[in-house]
Amino acid sequence: MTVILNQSFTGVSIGAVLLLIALGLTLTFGQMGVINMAHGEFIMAGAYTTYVLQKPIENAGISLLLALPVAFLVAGSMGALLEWLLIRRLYARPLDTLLVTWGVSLMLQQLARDVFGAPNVQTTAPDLLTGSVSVAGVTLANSRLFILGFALLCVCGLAAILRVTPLGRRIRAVVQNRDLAEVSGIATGRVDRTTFFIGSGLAGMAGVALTLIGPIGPTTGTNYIVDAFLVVVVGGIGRLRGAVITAFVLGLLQSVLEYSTTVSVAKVVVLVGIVAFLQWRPQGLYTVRTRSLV
Amino acid sequence: MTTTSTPPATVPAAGPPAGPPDRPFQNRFRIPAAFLLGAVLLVGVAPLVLSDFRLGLLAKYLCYGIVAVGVSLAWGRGGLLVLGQGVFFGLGGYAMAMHLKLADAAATGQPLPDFMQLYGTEGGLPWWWQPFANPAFALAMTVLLPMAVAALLGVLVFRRRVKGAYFAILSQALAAALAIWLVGQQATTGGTNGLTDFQGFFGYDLNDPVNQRMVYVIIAIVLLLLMALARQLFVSRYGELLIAVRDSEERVRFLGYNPANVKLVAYVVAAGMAGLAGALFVPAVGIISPALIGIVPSIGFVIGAAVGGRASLVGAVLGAIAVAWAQSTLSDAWPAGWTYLQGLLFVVAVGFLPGGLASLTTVLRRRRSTDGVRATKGVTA
Amino acid sequence: MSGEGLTVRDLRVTFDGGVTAVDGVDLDIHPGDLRFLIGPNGAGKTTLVDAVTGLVRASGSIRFGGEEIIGEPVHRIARRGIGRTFQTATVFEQLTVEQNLDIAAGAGRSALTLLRRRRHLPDSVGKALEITGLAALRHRPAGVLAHGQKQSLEIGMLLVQDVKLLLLDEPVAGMSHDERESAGELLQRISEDHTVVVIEHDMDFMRSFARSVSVLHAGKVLSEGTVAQVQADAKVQEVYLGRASEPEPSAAVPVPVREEV
Amino acid sequence: MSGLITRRGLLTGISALGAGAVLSACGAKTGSDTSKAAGAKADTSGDTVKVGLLNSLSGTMAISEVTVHNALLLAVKEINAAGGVLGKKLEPVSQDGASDWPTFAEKAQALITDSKVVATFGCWTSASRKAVKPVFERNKSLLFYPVQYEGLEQSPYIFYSGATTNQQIVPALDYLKKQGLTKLYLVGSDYVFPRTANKIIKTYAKANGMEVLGEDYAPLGSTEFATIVNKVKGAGADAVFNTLNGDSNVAFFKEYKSAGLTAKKLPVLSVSIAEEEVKSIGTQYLEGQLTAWNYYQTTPGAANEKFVAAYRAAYGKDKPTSDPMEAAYISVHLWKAMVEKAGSFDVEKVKAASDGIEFDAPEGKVTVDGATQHVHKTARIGKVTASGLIEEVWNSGGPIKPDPYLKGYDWAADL
Repeated sequence: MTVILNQSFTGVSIGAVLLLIALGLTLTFGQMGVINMAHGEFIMAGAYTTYVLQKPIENAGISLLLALPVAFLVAGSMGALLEWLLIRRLYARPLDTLLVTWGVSLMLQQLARDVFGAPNVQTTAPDLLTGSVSVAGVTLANSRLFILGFALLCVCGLAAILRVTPLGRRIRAVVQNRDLAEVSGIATGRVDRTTFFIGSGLAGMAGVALTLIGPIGPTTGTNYIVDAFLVVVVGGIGRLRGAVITAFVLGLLQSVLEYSTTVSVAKVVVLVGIVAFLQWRPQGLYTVRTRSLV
Repeated sequence: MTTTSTPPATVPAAGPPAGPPDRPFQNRFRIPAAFLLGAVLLVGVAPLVLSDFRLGLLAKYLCYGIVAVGVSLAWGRGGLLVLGQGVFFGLGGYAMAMHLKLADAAATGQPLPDFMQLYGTEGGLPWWWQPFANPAFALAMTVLLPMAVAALLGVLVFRRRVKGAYFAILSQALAAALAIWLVGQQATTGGTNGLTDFQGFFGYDLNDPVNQRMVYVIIAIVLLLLMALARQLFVSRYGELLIAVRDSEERVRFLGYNPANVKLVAYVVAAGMAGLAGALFVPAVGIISPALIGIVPSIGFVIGAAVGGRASLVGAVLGAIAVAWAQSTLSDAWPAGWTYLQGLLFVVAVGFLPGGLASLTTVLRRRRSTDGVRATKGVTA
Repeated sequence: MSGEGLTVRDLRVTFDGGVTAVDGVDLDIHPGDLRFLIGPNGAGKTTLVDAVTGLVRASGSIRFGGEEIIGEPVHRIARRGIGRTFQTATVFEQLTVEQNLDIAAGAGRSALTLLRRRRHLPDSVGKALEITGLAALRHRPAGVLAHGQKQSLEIGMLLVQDVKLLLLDEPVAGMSHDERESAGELLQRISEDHTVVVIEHDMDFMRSFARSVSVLHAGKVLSEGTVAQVQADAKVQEVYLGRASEPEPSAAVPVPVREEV
Repeated sequence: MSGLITRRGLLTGISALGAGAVLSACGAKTGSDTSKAAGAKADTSGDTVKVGLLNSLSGTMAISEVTVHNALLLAVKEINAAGGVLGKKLEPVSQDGASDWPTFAEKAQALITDSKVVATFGCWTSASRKAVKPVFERNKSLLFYPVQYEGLEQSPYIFYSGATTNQQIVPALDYLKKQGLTKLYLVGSDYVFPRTANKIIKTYAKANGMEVLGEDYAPLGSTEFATIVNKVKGAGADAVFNTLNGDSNVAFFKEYKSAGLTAKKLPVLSVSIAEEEVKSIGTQYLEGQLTAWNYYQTTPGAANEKFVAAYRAAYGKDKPTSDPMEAAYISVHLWKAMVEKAGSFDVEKVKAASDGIEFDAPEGKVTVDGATQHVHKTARIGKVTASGLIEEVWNSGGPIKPDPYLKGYDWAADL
């Protein structure tokens, strides 16, 4: 019983990590249709931000909390810059965007290697987050609880921005009908950049959270990028709800399979399962059927 | 080979002739002539002027060139971003490697390939290894296995009209899955080490440099044959149809074609080519491992074609060869710089010159041309 | 040959979110007819055509040449001889005019033919080049054609495709007066041996060339008959004078309302 | 010679064009004598001789391999300062294996054919060694491999200066058994070394009344260890035998601590964590945990003090020295001693001279075993201290004779 509960918690926490890294993509990939392979490097940028901030700020707790907004700004600015320099020229060619941003991701990785060195670096977690609490025999690692809470907070925040704020309405207007939005007086270029800024910023914050569970290195982002895309694809493009459900389902599935088989088998089964799932629902979990394809 | 991209002395003016010849007369001879020149360079001149070592490297680059032929067909013509070619390359490579390992074992009288004796399979040779002892079966599998997998995946994906981006991501996921699986099966696939240390190639000693040269010649000939095959597909009605599907799949459907089948053919052929390339890579380089299959190498197979010019057959092949050459030459002298250059090359080639370097001449020619009316909308892309 | 007739019964199309675009349409189009579908924006005209060609899922019955075709995949329906054009001309921009027509003519080709280079063109292509007046432009990439020429090419592609029923979605939108006249004549010529259905907003054009008219409103057929019959229908006048029972969806494109309708 | 080959090459080309005749035209058949065709032609004519350094300077393995590269360069510098080998200075030629196995094979060939090196030092992963092995064998050129590895190999053209299994894994198991820690849980990265090591561990356990309660592998580079740690925790083991590779250790030990596990409750014995890794994982996660090696930075002796000081002087005060670095460092010195004993750079003569070569290494005295081309080494178990260094808690009392196939151990008979 304890094992089941423990594993469920593990699954939920894997799901939280997946959700966190995929959240930014629900905006840039989901809403805008841009396949940004450099998304992983924004995660990496966020993680390195934490590392850099820990140098002058001794208190790990303060530096971690400070790292969240700073990483948001750093990664967000990188994203906005990328959008302005390259992506806006390529909206009509989504597949080419994939390849171009992959080139960018190569360069960013090398930049990280040159600046921070090839070896992975470590951050110190605040004491509060290195321990664990026990509830009914289940060990809940504080760092995992923090990530879970933070992921849910980010989801709510993003949902609120999209639903309530004028910015969110503009984003949705541009996504649904770019031309109409333009003639209605919305500066679509600026909305695109803002969307990208937020999406990339979320990746940066995910990077901060990831420092709590693993090392930071130039390839930190690459390790997560395909998983992140799969979450969005399975969830259904442009659907926040789909991404949330998918992340947790995949997390639980992964943890159950890992427990009963091996990590490698679990990964393979999940990937093959996703391919099969998309046969059944090619548009993902949640879909919007629209009027015409033309 | 560069002569193929040299513009003819006179560009026909506007108002093409109304008669049937839809290509300028001199093209008829230009292309076979260029092909012949390429064949002489690759098969005749290269072995004369290059050392064993350089020729071995060229053999490896030509394998990447073979993959690029398929990429040019599927991606350049068909618009299918094939980001999982590593899977097919690997399947072909492993099929060949399994046979060579079994043949080596048989030649030395061992019951099992060397790595299996070390890492241990309890029940002897696994059943799925056994048929690969037969050279004909193994050779056939190097092509048929990748094609079968591609056909299965293609039927599933194209019938369900999975969109381009999904297709690319799924291909990546599959490449990752295959690599992880192979790593996990150390006893039967060699794990991360892959399969290596081949002594013979269908009875010929691979340690003899003369035989290594022979492997090179085989690779060069296969590349030339496949280029000829791809060219035939390009100029055929099927080639036109493939472009039509790329540009507007829905429209093609309303004309009564099933675009899924059109795409499937290109995808499966490209997979077969990648498989063959993987199979030839094994004797030329002496190793096949999961590191050649995963996400990064799969993207790598596309880079060269993108830089050279995805829609131009010669451009894609030369691009693949050039990028592979640059990779091994520049990365030594300048490891960090090469990575930047590689990224930049990719950004510039794909982002700003979708026709690749092969389109440079066309772009320039068009600039110079007084016939301004003619297609400013990249006909070359 | 004078085309095949189309019989639609109780056709319904509902999108996600509960919007019913086509709400129980019955339609009888006889062989050789030149039928115009008119109606305000959002009336369901394009969706009706989408349903007939298999692009959207629908319930009800669509019979073509006596056979039920609802639920068939798009390319099967196309092979039965139903062709369509789109509001925005879709031709293969990177192929030449001739190649466009050749592809349209070749849906039934064997694999072997497909794998060979094109040596000569089918006769139908030459004929279509003449009818549509594109013969001089045959080697141009379709992407550089003028708008009206693209529309003509699309129609030409339907002709070589050997369709029996043509569904044309606003074929004369954006054309000059003269271009409309010649396009209308082209339609009449074609309708001599094909069944033609035209979605159109231009009432002048409709009055000049329609043989029969169906008026759609809010997913239903409001009125049907000859031009004169429809014009006299009080319900039609009510809809077109803006006293519709349902609000119009934000009307991005103004509906060309004529005073006498 | 080269003229002959090219003419044959041309023949090959022409006959190949005649399709079917390809295979019959030329080349030796498998099993026939190819000694005249192959063989490296190392260049020893000048005042200097070239030695190849083959390490990953880029890619995922660069982290570890760069330190080995540095140690190799240090040894070359020392030898040159002392007058070189047989009166010739060494000229190091570095090639980047880029953490990619086929690249290793290609670069090995380049070193031998293009640079005409007299010997090559390097490789880290088993996969890269397996990839270059045929290249060195085909060209009859020497490779010195400096990393502890999974054994079961004995190439005539490779010298192994790191530990084989009976010098690291087996003594570590002896130690655990002596401590009464008989119920083990095995955690490793998914590649050759952990899988082979764990196979040996399971066989050893069966024969020695120990018990293996579970076995888990994480893909290389994996950072998700919640499930594995859960399994470890629930298994009721006495100790964890950890063969995870460098980076995964960070995530593993963070998760380990989060789950409330400590060295006191459930000790972990690691075989891939050296001083460098301790620094990057963080002492708070590792304090009190065990490692098994043949050398620690703290190993006593004048030779080690000199090595540590020289390394720090060359690469920085805060740079730790580790077992693979030390093994790399001694490999160059051992080669020098072999060449001098043979009085020649000739590969076969060097091999013939190798048996019994001794060197006063930082880890203590080491001796080359000519039969296996491995080195006699002392096994050591260390404990991570609060200061981040590793302190020796046990050693094998003297050098252990290398036994890559574990032929001298009865329990290993059916391995």
